[in-house]
Amino acid sequence: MTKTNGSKKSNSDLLGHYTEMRRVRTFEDRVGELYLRGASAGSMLHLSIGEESAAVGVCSAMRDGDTFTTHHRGHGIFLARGADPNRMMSEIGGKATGYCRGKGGSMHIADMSLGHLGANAIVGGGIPAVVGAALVAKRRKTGAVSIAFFGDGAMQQGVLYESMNMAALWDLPAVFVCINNQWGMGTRIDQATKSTKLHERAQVFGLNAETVDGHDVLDVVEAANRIVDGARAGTPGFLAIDCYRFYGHGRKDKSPYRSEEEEAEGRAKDPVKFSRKMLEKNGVSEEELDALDAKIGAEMDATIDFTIKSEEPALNTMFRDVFAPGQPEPEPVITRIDRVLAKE
Amino acid sequence: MTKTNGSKKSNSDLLGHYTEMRRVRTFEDRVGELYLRGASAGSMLHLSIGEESAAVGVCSAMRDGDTFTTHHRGHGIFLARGADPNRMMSEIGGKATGYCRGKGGSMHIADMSLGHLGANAIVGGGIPAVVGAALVAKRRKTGAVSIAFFGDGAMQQGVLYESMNMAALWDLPAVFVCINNQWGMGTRIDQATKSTKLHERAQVFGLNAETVDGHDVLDVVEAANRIVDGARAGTPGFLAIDCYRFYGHGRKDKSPYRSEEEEAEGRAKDPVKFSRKMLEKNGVSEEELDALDAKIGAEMDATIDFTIKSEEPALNTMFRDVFAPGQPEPEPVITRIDRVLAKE
Amino acid sequence: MPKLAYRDALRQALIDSMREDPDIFVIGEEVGRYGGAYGVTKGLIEEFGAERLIDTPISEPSIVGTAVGAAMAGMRPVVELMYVDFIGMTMDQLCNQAAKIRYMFGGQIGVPMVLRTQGGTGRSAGAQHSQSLEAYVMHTPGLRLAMPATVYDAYHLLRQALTQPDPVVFIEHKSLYAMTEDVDLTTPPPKWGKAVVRRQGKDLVIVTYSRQVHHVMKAAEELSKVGIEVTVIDLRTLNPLDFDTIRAEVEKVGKAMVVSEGVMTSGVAAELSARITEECFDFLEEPVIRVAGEDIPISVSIELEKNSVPTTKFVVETARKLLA
Amino acid sequence: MPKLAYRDALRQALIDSMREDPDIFVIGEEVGRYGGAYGVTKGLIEEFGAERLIDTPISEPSIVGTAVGAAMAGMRPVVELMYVDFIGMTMDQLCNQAAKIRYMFGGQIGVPMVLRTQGGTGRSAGAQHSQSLEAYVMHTPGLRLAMPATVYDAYHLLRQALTQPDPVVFIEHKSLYAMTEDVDLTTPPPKWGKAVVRRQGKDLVIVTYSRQVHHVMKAAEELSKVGIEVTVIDLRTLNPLDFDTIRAEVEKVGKAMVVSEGVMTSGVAAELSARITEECFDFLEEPVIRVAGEDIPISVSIELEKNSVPTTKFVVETARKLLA
Ligand SMILES: Cc1ncc(C[n+]2csc(CCOP(=O)(O)OP(=O)(O)O)c2C)c(N)n1
Ligand SMILES: Cc1ncc(C[n+]2csc(CCOP(=O)(O)OP(=O)(O)O)c2C)c(N)n1
Ligand SMILES: [Mg+2]
Ligand SMILES: [Mg+2]
Repeated sequence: MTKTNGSKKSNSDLLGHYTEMRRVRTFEDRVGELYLRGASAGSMLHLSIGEESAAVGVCSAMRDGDTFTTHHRGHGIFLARGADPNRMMSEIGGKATGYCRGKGGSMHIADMSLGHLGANAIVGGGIPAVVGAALVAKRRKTGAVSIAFFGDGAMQQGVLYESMNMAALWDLPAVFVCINNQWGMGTRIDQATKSTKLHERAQVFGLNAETVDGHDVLDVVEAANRIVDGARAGTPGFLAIDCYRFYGHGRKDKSPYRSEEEEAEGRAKDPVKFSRKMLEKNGVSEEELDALDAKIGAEMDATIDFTIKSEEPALNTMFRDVFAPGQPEPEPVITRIDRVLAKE
Repeated sequence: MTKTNGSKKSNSDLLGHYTEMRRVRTFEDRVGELYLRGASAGSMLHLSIGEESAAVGVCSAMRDGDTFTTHHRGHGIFLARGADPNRMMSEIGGKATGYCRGKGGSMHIADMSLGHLGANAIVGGGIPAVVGAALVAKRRKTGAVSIAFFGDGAMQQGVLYESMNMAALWDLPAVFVCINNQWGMGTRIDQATKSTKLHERAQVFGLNAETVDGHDVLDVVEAANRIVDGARAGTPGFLAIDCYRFYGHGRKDKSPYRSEEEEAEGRAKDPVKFSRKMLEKNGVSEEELDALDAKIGAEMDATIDFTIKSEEPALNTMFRDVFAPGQPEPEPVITRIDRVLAKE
Repeated sequence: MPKLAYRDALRQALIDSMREDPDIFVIGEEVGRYGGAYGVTKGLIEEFGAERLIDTPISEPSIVGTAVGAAMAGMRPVVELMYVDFIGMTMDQLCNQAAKIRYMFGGQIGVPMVLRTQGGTGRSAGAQHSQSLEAYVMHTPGLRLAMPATVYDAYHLLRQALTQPDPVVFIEHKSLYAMTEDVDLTTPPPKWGKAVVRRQGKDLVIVTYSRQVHHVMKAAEELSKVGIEVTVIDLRTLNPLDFDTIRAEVEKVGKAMVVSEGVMTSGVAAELSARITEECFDFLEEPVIRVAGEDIPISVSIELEKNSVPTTKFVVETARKLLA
Repeated sequence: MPKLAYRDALRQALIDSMREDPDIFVIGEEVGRYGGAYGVTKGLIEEFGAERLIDTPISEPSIVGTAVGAAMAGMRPVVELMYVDFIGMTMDQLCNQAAKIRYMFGGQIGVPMVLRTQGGTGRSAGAQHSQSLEAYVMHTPGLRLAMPATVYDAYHLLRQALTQPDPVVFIEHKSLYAMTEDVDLTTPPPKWGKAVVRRQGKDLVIVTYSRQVHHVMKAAEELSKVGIEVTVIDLRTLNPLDFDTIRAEVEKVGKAMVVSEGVMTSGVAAELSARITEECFDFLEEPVIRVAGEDIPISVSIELEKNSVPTTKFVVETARKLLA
């Protein structure tokens, strides 16, 4: 992704964003499929369908060298930032070819070469790391920002306020992005807090803070560029992006706790459909878009084959990477027991 | 303490507040003395000199049945709420006659009969307990409030925001009182945060929130009554009380990190002196006030004798109160070893 | 006898205790409307209402702290911590506050709360959702610790935990929720703090708890086929620890193994091993063998996960080697 | 040889390492202007500036998390956690993040940070400021753990910790800061992870670490007067654990005691006892004796505090009983 100029006028930008969003959407569809085929390792798969504009919009403001962390619903962000969908899918499948060699899975995917400091299965767990990464960026004058992505649920984790306070105190190039899909598992945002104007909670700590509606990716692009640019210039930022979690919390959750009307209303704000309509209105043909979608479909189909064909990690990799290469590996229980029994 | 009407006009109220503040001031002086005489158990003694109006002002809004927790600098609050200074001092001395039988000390003093759910040596550690106590008060319709007292340093602990959010979400009779003495150890409030309008951080979570200058105890009384009454009526509150930590962080700290000018300026806002001057202006004679001060001096002198004469806790109390009465005590290491060796 | 699932026994225990004691309430993420991430509190909100099934924001430190305050104020909160892996953010409230309040305050008051949570492997949930962290709890004075292995114990231990005067950490196992048993809950349970001998044998004593009871029982069956008879002790609670039962059995047999899913180093198995050696030294023909989780994080890969903790096969093989 | 205090040796180690490695910075409460609650970083801000001695708000979870991020971004943070007792609020960042990142991410990156903190009794600081919580750390895969007992080791272990590729928890003892030693820091140190035999004897091996080394050394002197000769092993690091040294000494002598200030149950002493028994069973004439902290919180009362953890007297008496 390269940085856009944030203008609503550019059709080619929009096409780029649409493509990215469609890739996320299709990838997530395939994740569900992998799961249904019993080939996903993790029992916990959180799809970002409905949140594509957040991922694509914010990533549009990022540059080489920027770093970020994500929450448990981070596939879309990573993909929008340039991940290899094969290695993503096979990581989700717990395979040796995955980004983390099958150890991390969906909730612990990471890629240092893209600045992805890691997804996190702890709500709020990845937030303070960006303060550290931003500190280093500032110290080394790299011009980089560090961005924490998290959900509306994490707005109720104390560590967020500590981190925002530190970022503000030290004028760090850090950005806190709340993807407000309205739900944290079965809890609607207004059941978790009385304070639903989320950006106010960042403002009060001294951050540049905004809320943007995620329906139109171009709005997100604009807001994200403003906030990220501000952070690069030394004022940490916060951006809440309103969207909707189209499906259940996890792949299996049927969301019985919310109404069909609400879901219909939420899904009506589909950022992928919306940008497609915009493109059509601006004169891109249906055929062209269908062809693009089909190409993406094929690309993402291939990730499933890739995953299924990939090897499981070898059993002896189990003891690897607890400590750095060159350090002795932890001794397996069996070795210890055998030594004990050998003495007899 | 009974509830005042919060009017600035009543001289007898002011005399009452003055008396309480003077008692706190004198008690704290004696704590320092105990320490210098080597008779205090704890190495960590945090005096609330300069903060008397916060203790007395907020306690003036409390009623029987209300509960509270304090931070590590909580002597004044407890005293203003009606503590027995002898049992306080002997607890600080680690003696068997103390509130906690010498186990708790200055930072872990508590008294259930006065609703004191405990001082805390963990910055922010006592904050969420008031959410629980307020929850119970609301459930049982007791009309009680629960108040967390803490310092400006705790404004940077995440647990505070979680607790305020929960209190607001559930409309609890909880109050969060920040005694802003400008310093947390060697860190001035503006070195800990860019967001020094502390009450804004509570407002944004949906609390009734104010900042009041602690110079005039009557102002604190008024503000505290407003906030506490609001909480009783179901809107949790937050009150920041501006004051100054007259001396070091602990008894030994000489505060080399701040200037004499600053200290002089801070100490000029002495709430005890100010209220005495007000009383004099209102016609109370110097002699009367001197006599009152002397009486308080004698009362507090006695706490030192009481403490020095008090017994150390018996060694066998060591294993008591880990679990409830009637439960077996943890087995001492020596008993375990002796049993092992007896087998030989 | 009705077939009952572990999950449903836990729910029944909550229902029965909540009916008896109006001061009990449940507080945690998704405990009310959602019915709990593992379904333990499903439907409870209908009987007991939102006042007694309190859905919280995702604020673990403050949830536990709220329970501490509510317990001090006279009620009996049951916190559901969705995963024991999140205990890290609550350990100040749990270990510095709940565990120490009675002691620090000279016995003035206790903190009768129950922290229900679940741990262990088996769902390929990765390094931050699969741990067995009971050793942190067992090492903290002032906390009780229960870890039921059976449906019957799930019910009765939770019932008993809800009468304790002190904080109880109650760790369920994520792989047991769907397990069913033919169970008569009306049979009177062993006293709180008592271990149960699940099987008697003359060759080896295996001390274990939680899900590993099942691995070990299966191992014992297999071993029996080759003529090795194993005594299996299910501890049920790690605090109180029923050492009398362990001692009695180990002294009879002279060989002991401990099996724990938690990481081996400085874990529960270490404590059990050290104590057995201390108290039964003259009776031991062999060193106590520790079978425990590997000293590594848990992978999401299904194969790696499975082999990171004791398996039935591993227990069988180790027992055979020991008795060879 | 110059007389140096433990506190000053630590400071010197920071200075020397920070001069060598511009990526090292210190971050924590009061580490800069104030110079550290126990004075370890006093004056450092003058040489290294506020950029490398970062005073933080009182936000422990986020401080540790910040260090994790900075380490991943290529620097080498040294967190000062004022008291190990505050580790409870940081255990998510320490144990779920720092400790597991290399593993979860398949070896892509490590977290070379040092978390300096201090623990133990001796200042009548009460239940929340006097604990010995190293067992939590030792039980967590992915963390290194160093606990220096001497001035020399305070210097060299910290120097070595600051070259480790993985997160190191470095626990100082609050009662040792003022202790001085005649010490030549230029003598080459033992390798990281090696234990040191501080005294050789034929009658009993005592394995210990941190402040208890001094209690045990004093005990050994007293015991020597009554003809009992003790080998004293100072572990220096608990992870890596130098079991080879322990094994070699225990096999020579046949009797072992472990001494730890941490609470006995499920603590470090349990691990050491279990391992010694496992690895040296045939050499052991007596069960390994565990001397450790009582299973209780620490009181502020000076007498209760002192007797809550092993004393020299207790070690002497126990050794005499063992060898009677
Ligand atoms: C510390 C912690 N608490 C609870 C959970 C369980 N949990 C996982 S996701 C989730 C909801 C998160 O909601 P939100 O932050 O809005 O993210 P979303 O799932 O909507 O993307 C919860 C409660 C967790 N993983 N970590
Ligand atoms: C969690 C925690 N972090 C750090 C400390 C060490 N400490 C004790 S008091 C204090 C400063 C607190 O400042 P503030 O909250 O303003 O209270 P004050 O001392 O000014 O009354 C610090 C850092 C602690 N006790 N607990
Ligand atoms: Mg959400
Ligand atoms: Mg302060």
